[in-house]
Amino acid sequence: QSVKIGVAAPFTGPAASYGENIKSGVETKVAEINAGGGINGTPVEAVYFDELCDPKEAATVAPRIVRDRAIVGVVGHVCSSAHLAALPNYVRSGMPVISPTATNVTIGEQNADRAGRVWSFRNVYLDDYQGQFLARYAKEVLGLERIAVFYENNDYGIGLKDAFIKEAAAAGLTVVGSEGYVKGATDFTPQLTKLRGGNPDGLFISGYYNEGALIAAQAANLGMQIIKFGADGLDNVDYIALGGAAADNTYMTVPFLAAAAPEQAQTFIRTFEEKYRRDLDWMSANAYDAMGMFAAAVAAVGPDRAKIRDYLAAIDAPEKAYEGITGPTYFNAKGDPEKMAFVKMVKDGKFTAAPQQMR
Amino acid sequence: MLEQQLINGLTLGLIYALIAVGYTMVYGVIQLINFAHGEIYMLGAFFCVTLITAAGLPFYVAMLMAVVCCAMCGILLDIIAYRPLRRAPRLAALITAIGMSIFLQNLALIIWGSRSKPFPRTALPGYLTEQALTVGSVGLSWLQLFIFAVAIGMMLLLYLVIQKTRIGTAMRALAQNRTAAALMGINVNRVISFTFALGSAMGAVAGILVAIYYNTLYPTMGYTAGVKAFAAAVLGGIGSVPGAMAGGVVLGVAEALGAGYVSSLYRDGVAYAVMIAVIVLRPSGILGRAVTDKA
Amino acid sequence: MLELKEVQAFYGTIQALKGVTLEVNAGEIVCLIGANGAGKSTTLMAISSVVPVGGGTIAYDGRDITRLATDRVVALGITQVPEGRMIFPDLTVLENLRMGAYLRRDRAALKADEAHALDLFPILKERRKQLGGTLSGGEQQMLAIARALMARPRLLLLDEPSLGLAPIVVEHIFEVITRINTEGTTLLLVEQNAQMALQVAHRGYVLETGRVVISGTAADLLADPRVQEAYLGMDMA
Amino acid sequence: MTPLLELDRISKRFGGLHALADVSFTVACGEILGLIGPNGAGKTTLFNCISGLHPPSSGTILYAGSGGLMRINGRKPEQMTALGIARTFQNIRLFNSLTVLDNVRIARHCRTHANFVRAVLRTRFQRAEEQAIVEAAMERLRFVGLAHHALADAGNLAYGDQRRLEIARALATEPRLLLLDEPAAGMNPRETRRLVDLIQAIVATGVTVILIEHDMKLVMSICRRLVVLDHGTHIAEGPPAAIRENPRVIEAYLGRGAVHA
Amino acid sequence: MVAQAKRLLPVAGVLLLTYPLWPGASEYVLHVMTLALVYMVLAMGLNIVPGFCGLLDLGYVGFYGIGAYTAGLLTIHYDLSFWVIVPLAALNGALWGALLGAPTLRLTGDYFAIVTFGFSELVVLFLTNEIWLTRGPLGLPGIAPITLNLSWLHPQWYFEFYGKAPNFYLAALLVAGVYFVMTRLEDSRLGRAWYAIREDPLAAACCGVDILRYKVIAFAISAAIGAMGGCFYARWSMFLSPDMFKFWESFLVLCMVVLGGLGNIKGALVGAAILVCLGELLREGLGAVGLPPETRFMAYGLIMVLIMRFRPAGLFPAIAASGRANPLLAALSRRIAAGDFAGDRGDNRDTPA
Ligand SMILES: Nc1ncnc2c1ncn2[C@@H]1O[C@H](COP(=O)(O)OP(=O)(O)OP(=O)(O)O)[C@@H](O)[C@H]1O
Ligand SMILES: Nc1ncnc2c1ncn2[C@@H]1O[C@H](COP(=O)(O)OP(=O)(O)OP(=O)(O)O)[C@@H](O)[C@H]1O
Ligand SMILES: [Mg+2]
Ligand SMILES: [Mg+2]
Repeated sequence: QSVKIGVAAPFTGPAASYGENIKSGVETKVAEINAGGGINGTPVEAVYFDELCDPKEAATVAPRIVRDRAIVGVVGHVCSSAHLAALPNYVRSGMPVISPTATNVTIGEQNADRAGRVWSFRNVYLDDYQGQFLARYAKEVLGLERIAVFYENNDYGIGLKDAFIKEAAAAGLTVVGSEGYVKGATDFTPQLTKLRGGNPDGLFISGYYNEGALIAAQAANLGMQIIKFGADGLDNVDYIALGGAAADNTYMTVPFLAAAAPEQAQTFIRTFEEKYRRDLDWMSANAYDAMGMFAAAVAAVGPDRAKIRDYLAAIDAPEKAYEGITGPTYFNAKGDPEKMAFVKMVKDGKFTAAPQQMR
Repeated sequence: MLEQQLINGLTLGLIYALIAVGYTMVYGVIQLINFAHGEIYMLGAFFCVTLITAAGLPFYVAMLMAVVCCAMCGILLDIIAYRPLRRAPRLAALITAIGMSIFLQNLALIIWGSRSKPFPRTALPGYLTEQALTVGSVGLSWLQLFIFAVAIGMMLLLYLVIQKTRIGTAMRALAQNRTAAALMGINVNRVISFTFALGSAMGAVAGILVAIYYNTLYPTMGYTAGVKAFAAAVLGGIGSVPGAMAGGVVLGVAEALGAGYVSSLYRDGVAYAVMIAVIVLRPSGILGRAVTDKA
Repeated sequence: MLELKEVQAFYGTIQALKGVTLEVNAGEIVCLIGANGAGKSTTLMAISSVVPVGGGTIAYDGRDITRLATDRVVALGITQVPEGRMIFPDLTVLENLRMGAYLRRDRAALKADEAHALDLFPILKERRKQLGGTLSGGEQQMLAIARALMARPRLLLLDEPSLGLAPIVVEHIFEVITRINTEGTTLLLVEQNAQMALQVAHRGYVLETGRVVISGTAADLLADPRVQEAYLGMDMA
Repeated sequence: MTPLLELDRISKRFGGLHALADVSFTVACGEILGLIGPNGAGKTTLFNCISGLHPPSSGTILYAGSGGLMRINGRKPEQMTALGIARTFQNIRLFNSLTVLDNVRIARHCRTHANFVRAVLRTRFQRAEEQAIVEAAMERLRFVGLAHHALADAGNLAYGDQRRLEIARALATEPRLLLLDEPAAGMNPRETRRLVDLIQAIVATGVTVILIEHDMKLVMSICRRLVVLDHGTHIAEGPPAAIRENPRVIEAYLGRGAVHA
Repeated sequence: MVAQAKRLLPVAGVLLLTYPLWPGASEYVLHVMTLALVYMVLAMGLNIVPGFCGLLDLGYVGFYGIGAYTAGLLTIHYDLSFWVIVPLAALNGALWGALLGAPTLRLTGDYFAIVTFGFSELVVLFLTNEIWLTRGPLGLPGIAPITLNLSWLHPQWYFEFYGKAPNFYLAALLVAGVYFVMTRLEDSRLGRAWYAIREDPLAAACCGVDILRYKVIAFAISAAIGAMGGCFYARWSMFLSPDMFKFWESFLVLCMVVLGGLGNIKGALVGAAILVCLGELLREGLGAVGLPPETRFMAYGLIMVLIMRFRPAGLFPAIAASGRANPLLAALSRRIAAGDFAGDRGDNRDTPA
């Protein structure tokens, strides 16, 4: 017998690469636990469910996961909309979930059952936290004045952008233009051409690394040699691979910095990079930690969904925080995380810690 | 800014046109909307990159070989999937096309993984990565010029093939009455295979150009491009090669202008709205001929 | 020259030919008559390999062509003017004619043949730039015949050439038929207008529900009371 | 003689081609008018104009309605059908994958009324109407001799039967004017004879018929009056005997051989 | 084989209807079955346009989306009852269907297809971008489940369709209703007019059918049914996002219709059931034989190709099924078999009608 944890993510379709990230994080953690003799002697098994980041698929997968009594927790979903669609199932049938990536603010309002018990947690920052953080960082640390905003037209991009624009106004930044794009787009020149007209000195890319890299590259082609910054969505080696030289001078908030990471993280990073032959990304790191939290919960209260939920809900203060590789994490009453952000940048084709961090 | 947007739109439009031509040709000959065409386009890019990175071939050689491979894939696709359905209802072939498209896309996903890949810049001839000219704020890169030249050249070539050569006339004849064409001594299957090969080759070229231009390729790239190109083909008058070209350019420019002046979020919306408007006003597309239904 | 032995053909489960045996000798005009649905067109289509042969053999110049692809059959010199004309509607009259000569390589002679074909049917000359699909029924029929002649066939299969044509054109077409025959082309002719067909033909076959029921020289058939009653309409008011 | 249809200088152009040029003639109630002319003369085009498929480029079509002659150009085919103008097609156009009965039932469309709501609720009205439709359709099928094939697929009928089904379908619209476009094409003499009987029976019920046909024996035997078109123009009109002798008609259409036929 | 399957179908259907009552009934299976029912509604609705009228419609999901969002928004903002929303959503769908159809139904073949496709993309863009109304990509969470409030009759009669089984039965009811309407339309003056248009529009016009009008009616009814499906879906899933109404869904529903047999109502039901179950079976089955989840859609595509290869006309190809159950025709067929009309075969035409 083994302890089963469900992993719901897109493994096919346009968002499949995010699923791959999640899978590698989870796989590493599972291997690590099992190598250490499992949880109190029982091996852990991750069961993967493909949901294409599609709400309808997610809503179908959810009861499928719930049906398997051996599954005591779910790491997922990746996309907020899929998460929201699956949520009613988890809440109704009492299944604890930790999403390593779903950042939409609304989730915190939909995740409690009628008794007020929260079933869905996440160890990723919310959109508004990062958005606000970035606005202040741009003004105070980077010293920017005129910002062009380019956002992906999905929950993540919009949430982030809205928070940023709001805070930017408060911090005294000028937003010279705000343009959107859809997932999977490859041509951003029209929007960039338009943004260029506002003479920005900074470009806020509110989206993910795939498109972000192309945006950086196409901006460079249009002669926009400006500072780019974004949130954790940009944090992936592919950003540099796809963006090439244009990726330089990009700042991004990340949940953890290898340099600032605790000792246990260093081993993890090494194992990960050896196994997958690429730099660690935050999605994998968060997934690794989410899996870790479940492991800790099962170790403490046994493989019981309700008890695991109670265990997770009880991690509600800094002193009770779970010490993962992404730093200490604890949840507020809505199941949302309280974590701090680090800033990382691309310099000479490599990720390094930004010279100046901000509290 | 308008000039820049027009150039951007034109580049995009010519690429759409190149893909659309493949749709239009196959449609013209066997009245099939070959939805798997977008996947051939994707395969073109992946073959090319794989040949460069894995086999270490120089760019032009890799490109040529990728195009040839795709042409063969097109022929295979026809033989395996569509030929058995020649006499079947049209929609059966359409569903088969969709099925093949899903199959190929997911096959690519398994072979190459889902991550976006960059195009190996270092393999490109140096000039392709440079800016050709900059007038004021308007820039035009060598790459864009290369795309213009290749796309327009290929389409001219294709037009000549269809209008002037024997096999081109055979394609047209076949399109109108397959039995009659056979009775003229035309080897129907061979001409259809030729059509697929030619269309797929154009698609592959487009895929490679896109991969260079945007410096990215991923297994699902065929879907959006395929859908847009299909729209372009219909917009131009489906079955008409010059029409596909016109449709592609109109769609590309509409998209760029839409993103630039209307709303970047409605960029596709503007393209589709223009398309609907054109078709409603000209029910047989820009260059399509009206169907005369003789009583 | 052409020999069919017990040829059978099916459309799905329907058997359209139940064993047709007939032969065409070089230089002849052979006429095939029969009621609607007797299988006349199917016989021609089986010869041209458009309809697959389900049994029996077809030999041409002693060579078995039963399973040859349509374009190979055409290459051997067997051309068909199919029922319903099958004009290419979006090609011009001239282009249609040129399609007829698809397999020919002798460019020089083509021009002459083209002129010759247009001389046979002057109306086509007037319409040569018009699209095939916009021609009237009769014009299309003439175009179909002209197109087939462009292939310089040795054996021409004609399926109801007089269908829907004005009397003057019918007359003309039968003249043309005799003319091409005397110029050396062998013809297998399917006709509803049995009266006229038998007048130009050397021999004839009567087909009924997929079988040959009567055969003989044209004169014999014209005199046969069964033929007269059913196909010649002697007692027409 | 009361006119049913009056054509006044009808012209039809396709691009540069004058398919019809100033064609005028009158059709009387209850007659069989033969429309002949060389291929491409514009006969079918004229039918298309009258039945509303291709509105004429100029000229007037007058049709006897309830209040005397009225101008009907530019009306749509279904309106023409409702007025009582029905037609058959030169190249048979049946609803091939439907049954013979359904082909005729569809033609009852313009004489019936049941709508969406009634169809869903199957009201008494709707059921009665359905019954009536089947009866009317069967009556037409018996009339043309196809009743025993009522439930066969139309596409599977023998050629001659398909032609007669087209006529039955046209009759089911309760026409006052029936346009027959080469009904005997591709028929053998025996079938043609049955067709002649059929057409005469139709006229006997009071339907006016315009007949396009290249079978001169047929035309000459059943039409009292012929109109001859050539190159879109009206070149002759009159009784068969006169037309047969008309040199212009002989030259353009009949040919020398036919004079003695 | 198919004939046997046909006879077994109703039995299987009834058995499946009792599924929620079985001991050990799984929520997951119920969810999938309910989803299949939703798609059955959609497939029957779409079937009208390509199946009955012969027009390729690639934008059906647009109406589905319109219905779903109409329901979602009306529930969230006005808290209307499901039973009020259904007709409203259907009306809204029909309205859009007619608005889109009227100018575009003149178009022939694939031009029409591409316009419908463009329309559905515009709908998705609208849903995505008009954040003030639809919350755009953030989705519309927290839609209340369906309730049946009869407390004005009896204070205890308040019922909430929460959980799987009640929704399953509601969906089944919806399917039954649509099926009933479709079969009645199929064998009616309206249905025959549609068939005529499918077979030969020109000949249909000459038979007195106002082609444009009947096309618009077909399109509107089809849209209304799509919207109804969307309406149920919204209240059942309790969450909407524009991603749910992508082009792919149109394809999927079209595949169901073609797979079942174009123009065949039962076929649409079977097609929907097969494609929905296929996806799930592959999810389970491929995992069981040790294939990674990535192969699922590859197999899905391949199976679609194979089905079309061996049954190109769909599983139930009967097209002219119009009213085989109709007693009028049954009587007629008996009379023909009895040789009642044999006498009319001949040339006796002395008694004209
Ligand atoms: N495509 C087809 N599918 C099914 N049955 C067919 C098809 N074509 C012909 N048939 C059937 O095959 C038989 C022979 O048809 P064929 O066309 O050869 O007759 P025909 O002698 O040429 O008649 P006609 O004088 O009408 O041209 C008929 O019963 C016909 O119904
Ligand atoms: N839709 C159209 N577009 C262009 N030209 C047309 C069209 N319909 C008919 N024509 C032309 O109009 C002329 C008259 O055609 P029509 O079909 O009326 O001839 P017809 O008298 O019926 O001849 P037939 O006896 O051969 O059927 C022809 O030259 C034809 O090419
Ligand atoms: Mg025939
Ligand atoms: Mg005509």
